[in-house]
Amino acid sequence: MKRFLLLTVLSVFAISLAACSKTDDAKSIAIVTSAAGQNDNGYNESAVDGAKKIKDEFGVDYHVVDTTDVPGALEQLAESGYELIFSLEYNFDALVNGVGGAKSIAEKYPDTTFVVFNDNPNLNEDGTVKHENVISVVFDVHESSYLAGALSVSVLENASTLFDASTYSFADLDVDGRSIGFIGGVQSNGITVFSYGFVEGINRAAADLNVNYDYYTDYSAGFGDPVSGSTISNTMYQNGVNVVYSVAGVVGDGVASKANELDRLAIQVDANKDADQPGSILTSVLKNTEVPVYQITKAFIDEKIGDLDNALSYDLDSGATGMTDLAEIEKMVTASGMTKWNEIKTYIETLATEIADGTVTVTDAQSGETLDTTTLTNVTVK
Amino acid sequence: MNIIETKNITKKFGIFTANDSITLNVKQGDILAIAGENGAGKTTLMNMLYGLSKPTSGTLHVKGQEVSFNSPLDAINLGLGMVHQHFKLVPSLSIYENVLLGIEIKKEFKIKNKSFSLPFIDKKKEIKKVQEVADKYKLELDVTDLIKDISVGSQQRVEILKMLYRNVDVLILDEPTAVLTPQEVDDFILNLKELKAQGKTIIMITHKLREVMELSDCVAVLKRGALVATLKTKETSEKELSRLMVGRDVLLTVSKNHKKVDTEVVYKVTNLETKNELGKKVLSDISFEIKKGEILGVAGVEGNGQSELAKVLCGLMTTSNGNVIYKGENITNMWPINLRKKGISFVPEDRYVDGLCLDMTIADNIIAGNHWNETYFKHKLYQKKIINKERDNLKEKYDIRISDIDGNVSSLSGGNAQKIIIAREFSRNPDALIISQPTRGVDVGSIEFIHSEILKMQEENKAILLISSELSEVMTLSDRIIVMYKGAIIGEVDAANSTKEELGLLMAGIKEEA
Amino acid sequence: MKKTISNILNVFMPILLAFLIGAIIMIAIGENPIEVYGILIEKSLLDQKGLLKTIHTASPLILTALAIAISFKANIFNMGVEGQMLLGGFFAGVIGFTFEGLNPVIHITLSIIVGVTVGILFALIPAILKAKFKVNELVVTLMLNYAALEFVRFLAEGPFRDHSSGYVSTPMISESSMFKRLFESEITLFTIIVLIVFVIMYFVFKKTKLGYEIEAIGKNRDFSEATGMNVGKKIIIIFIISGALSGLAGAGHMMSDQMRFTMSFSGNPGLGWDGMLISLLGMHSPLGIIVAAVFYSALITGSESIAVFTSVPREIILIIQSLIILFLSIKMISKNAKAVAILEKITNKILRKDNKGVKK
Amino acid sequence: MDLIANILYDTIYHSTPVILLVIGGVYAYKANVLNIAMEGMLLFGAFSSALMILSTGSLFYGLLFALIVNIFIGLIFSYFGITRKGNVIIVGIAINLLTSALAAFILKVKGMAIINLSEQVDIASLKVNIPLIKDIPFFGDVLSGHPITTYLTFVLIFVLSVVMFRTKFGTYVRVVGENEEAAKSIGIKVNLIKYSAVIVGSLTAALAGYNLAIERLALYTNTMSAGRGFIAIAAIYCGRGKPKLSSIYAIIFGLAKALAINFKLFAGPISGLFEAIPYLVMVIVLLMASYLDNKNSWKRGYPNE
Repeated sequence: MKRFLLLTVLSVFAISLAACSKTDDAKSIAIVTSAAGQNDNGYNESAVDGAKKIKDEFGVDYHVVDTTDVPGALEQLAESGYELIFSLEYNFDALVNGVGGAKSIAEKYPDTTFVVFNDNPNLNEDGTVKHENVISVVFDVHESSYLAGALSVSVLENASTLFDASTYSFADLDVDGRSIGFIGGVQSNGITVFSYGFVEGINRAAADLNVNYDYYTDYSAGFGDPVSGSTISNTMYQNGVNVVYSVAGVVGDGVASKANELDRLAIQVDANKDADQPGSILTSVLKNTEVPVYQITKAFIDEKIGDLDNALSYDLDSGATGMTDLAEIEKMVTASGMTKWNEIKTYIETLATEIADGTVTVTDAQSGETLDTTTLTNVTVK
Repeated sequence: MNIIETKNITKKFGIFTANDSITLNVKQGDILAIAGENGAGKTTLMNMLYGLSKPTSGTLHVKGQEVSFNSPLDAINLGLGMVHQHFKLVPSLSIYENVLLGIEIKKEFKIKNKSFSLPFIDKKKEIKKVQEVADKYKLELDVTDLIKDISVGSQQRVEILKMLYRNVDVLILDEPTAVLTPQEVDDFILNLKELKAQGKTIIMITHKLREVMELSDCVAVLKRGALVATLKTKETSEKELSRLMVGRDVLLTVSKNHKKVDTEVVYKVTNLETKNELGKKVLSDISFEIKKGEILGVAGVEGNGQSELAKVLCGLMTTSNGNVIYKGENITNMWPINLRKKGISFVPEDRYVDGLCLDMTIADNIIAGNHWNETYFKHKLYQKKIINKERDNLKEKYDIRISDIDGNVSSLSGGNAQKIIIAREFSRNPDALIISQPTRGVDVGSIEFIHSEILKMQEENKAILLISSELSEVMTLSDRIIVMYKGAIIGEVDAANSTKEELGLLMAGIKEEA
Repeated sequence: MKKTISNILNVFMPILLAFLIGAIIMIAIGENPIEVYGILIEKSLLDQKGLLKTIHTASPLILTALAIAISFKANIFNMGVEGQMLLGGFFAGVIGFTFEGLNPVIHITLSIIVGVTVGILFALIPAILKAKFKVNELVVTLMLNYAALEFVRFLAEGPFRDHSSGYVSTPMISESSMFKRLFESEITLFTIIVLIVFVIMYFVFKKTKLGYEIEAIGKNRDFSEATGMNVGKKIIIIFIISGALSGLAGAGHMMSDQMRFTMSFSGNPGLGWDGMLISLLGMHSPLGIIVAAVFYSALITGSESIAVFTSVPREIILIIQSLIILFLSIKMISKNAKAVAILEKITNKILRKDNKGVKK
Repeated sequence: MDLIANILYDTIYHSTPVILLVIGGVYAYKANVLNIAMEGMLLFGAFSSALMILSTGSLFYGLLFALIVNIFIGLIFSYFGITRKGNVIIVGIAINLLTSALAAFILKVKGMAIINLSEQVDIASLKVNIPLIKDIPFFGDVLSGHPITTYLTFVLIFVLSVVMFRTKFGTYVRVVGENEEAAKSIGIKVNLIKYSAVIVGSLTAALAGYNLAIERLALYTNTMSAGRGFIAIAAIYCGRGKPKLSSIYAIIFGLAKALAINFKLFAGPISGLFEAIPYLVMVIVLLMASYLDNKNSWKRGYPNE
């Protein structure tokens, strides 16, 4: 018993000594991850990959924080001297506006640059920038989703040419197989932006091929439970859906495993997960946080961070968003189907060019646009 | 030959010495009675003999060998069996399953003369074997009956059967007659004499001196953990034994003057009926009235509806039919709080369940049931000073012996705990009292006190319902007695002019033809 | 004396042992526990800002702990504090963002009333099921927690969604319904409200008829019924108070800390569950609860600092917390243990010295 | 596959882990030990089997490891709840928190957010297509194509029911729960029986975890138990600890879940509310069971449960 007490007293002393002697690191960056955590095999992990790359190249240290108290962590990090902090969680109130009459964190720590993702909360009503030390990053995922939608239709319509008959067991296209599904974690602009682009892409390809598609959606899968992904996608697949696109974190892993089980197709999101279930994942729509983390940190090292725009938008060309190189699905294509496959790839590239030059505009829910369903001539939204 | 010897056996619980250096010899084929007040250490001693606890010091010898029991199983294997005061039976199982608990017979199958046992229980074989033993000792049991369906007397025979089946030579019986009717007690005594004749040794713990005198060969008296005397039964008397147990002369019965009671009916019950969970009537057509200054006794073998009657009258159970009228007002199915507000007091049968809260202080127990009273909770706030004063008053008045006045009720002995209930309920100046088993498990001295308090309430013209399975208690205190049998009133007698035998027949359900 | 010493030991031993195991785990993964615990203590208790944050974090926890305590004390298992808190917080938030430009006093009062009312209403479901139909409240409240979570998720995703937000979230509450920060720290008026509620509850527990009846019901339900304490009615009252405290906790957490409803509103394992641990630590007594709440929220704020300043997963604190509960469930030290006797001697010596000092 | 067949298939699918928890959990219930640690045992069963399969690639080792680890958890629960007589509800909550914290901690230390076993486990190949039955229209769709544990589960309902009512062990469990003193007086080792009863539950919980994480999804996540342990407790309560009856309540939950999921697709905006239905169904079932139990009771007051 006495030993216990002694131990406590001693440790308290030792602790106080140890804690007081923390030194400030020169130039080091911090990444505050979203709830999914730094090992999410996607969104957060690629941001960390960006930081790793920086470290390898320039020796700048990085620190990753998994927290439930994002404002608290931002404040503590800024307080202890970090000058560049990436905040991947969707939580801006305290940073940009301040709550409960308190000063905003951005205002309190003007020497620190904060980078936020997926939205631009840093604007006043009149469109001017609130804080010069806040940079917002958005990805044009609606554009990449558009390509994924078009790819899905093209592959389904040509499945018999592309693949060996035994590889997949698609629902008969002429019965109810012209169906594609979308599973979202929640009903929010951050999610519908994927769905709208996707369905527009489906519509485009369906119109080009003169067929009609059904579109199933579910926006309540959450982000944490692959089981729900598995069950929801199961109902979809059982109802004739041949491709399911899921934008719901690890829920997508459940969808992909269901696709593998039933020999259908799934589309993943965020990072390149094509190899997770080889052959069952048609493609992954990338939201590659590695690119902005790398670029912004580089600017920071070069002391050019002030030159950066306060709102950065990453489009298809930037490499921060887009589809994967389709290498995994290509392995499934038979030799006789290669011609058709290359045709499809070219078609997708054409679409990408059309988006780039403005011939095609895709609805961007991220910036508040809503989908006009009357434009969906060849898709029935279920 | 001594079949059991204890040598300086001592058992301590912390600083409390429950058994102090007890040396006792039991001769084979004898019936030994161990007498003593509650808390004298009888049960502690028996528990050590039966392997339920281990002595702190001293040794135990069975058939000349020094032994040390780790569990009851060891005791049973050496031929010692015990029947506890509270039966250790599983109600939802049948008699034979209870008897064979722990020594089940498994199914076997044979291949070429070799037998293998299966994990399943062989019910047929079990029934046959247990029935054989029951019949051999003439215990009159159908071993396939469920325990919950048979009478208390039969349950006791099951407990005995359990031990006989295990071939024990020594039977230890803890307060065996507490739950039996006078007739059942007579049968029971015959049963024991039969067992003795077959060579079994019997040790019986009891505080009923009549049975000690009637049954035993010798008697050991315990007091406060120590053995104060070992006597040959033939050479002693009830009076001497009671003096040894209590340490002073005790009035074994209080005297009651059967005065003429008032004619004003205070409490009246008509056609009362209630059912158990299975929809079976446990009370049927109960009607009686109690006049001012009258004690109405309710006798009967336990389990014949007395508990349910008390529960219904206390508001803890509802009726399916019938009415309760108190001072002309219908109070049927009122909640306990309202009954109390009307001036009815209750002494429940199980004092540690319904009567007291062991983990609360004495003061808090004293105000329970009166807590609606503004005096104790002025503006709903706890009036500590007033409450403590009340406690001190009652402690004085009811001679409650308390070592730690601010301690919990759990620190009190059975008698003093019961006195707290008596003090609480009697001091409220009620007009009617429903009293159940007021002296169960209470030491002789306290019984005397409680009885005189009840009679005092009568003097003060209260209407009293006294439910007790202690026949002598009902007979000495009541003016009239109703006897309950299978949930109904089987008969009513005048207390002054009835005999134990007459009541005993009624309790057994035998109604004399007029 | 012995009892007091063993009681104190029985609270501290589990904590020490849990931290010891936590240290062993950290050493096993190659981290320095002294550094980690150092940050934990320094950032949550020794640093002024951290201490105020700890107190701020403790505020709703004191309420949920009291909500648990009042029900556990009566031997009623209201495990639904979490759900009641969620709903209370959610609807306080709805009032918060629906109105704009109200007088802050009116707005805050209105939000609190709604939060408390919703908490009460939701607590009434298990209360009535228990009181009228004797349905086991433990299982019902566990089920209802999940139902409540799904319900607020639905509301946050559907009818009350913040359309500009990228994740499940309701709009931010208006400025007029926020508790203002005090002393340039995270402390708000809510903490003061909590302290007032705490004093009231202390009074209820220790000095009132209700407190007396709750104690009796908890210790012997049959006795309470027999002596006329109408247990059914009391169960409903206990649930109402429990629900009101939970609702207030949720409303306060919304208006002083979160400002909008997200799916991580309650944290992990959740304010209701945290409250249970605190109540256990404090042995269901009001004073114990307040000490335990500060200790516990120091763990929470400290664990965030661990996440920020070290590479040890924050989950280490969750492990330590659950170990504390596990060890608290039993009496580690009996009244008659040797250690108790030794400590008693020591304390007696100290006390005697003091007494002498006073006499002189 | 048409909708009804789909719903029935899903009912079996969702019932299986809950039934497993129920038929093991009834033993502790009957022995008078309320084991709300089932939730944590389920989660840790899933976690430990997934972890083992990840490193060895062997399903058998995974299951074996889960069983061993869960015995260990059962022992911890029993030690605190039975030997040391801690409040079992508190011990249960502690175990639930501890298991989820440990799993999350270990995953983080290993640098993973979930355990993905798609390389080690091929779900499709784990499904058993029963010859003959699979060709019967409708019934084939419903009854065939489940993993082996599912079939085992339905067999176990009857096996564990027989064990409960026909064997020495089952009898002892019931005796201990009904009258501990009686058990002690004839030398039954009460604590041993209670320990065993708890461990039966932790073993079936390991199986349930294996079914949930490995056979169904080839995945482990920290939230995957999703209250199924508590659902099982509710089912046990409703069925008063009778294995078969309690299993029926577990199936009712499975049906509610299957209905909710299958109709969600067509429900439009209110589909989110469907997630709450299975839990509310259990509350209603509890209410009905309790009503039936107390319908004939003339007693006032509330038993301490």
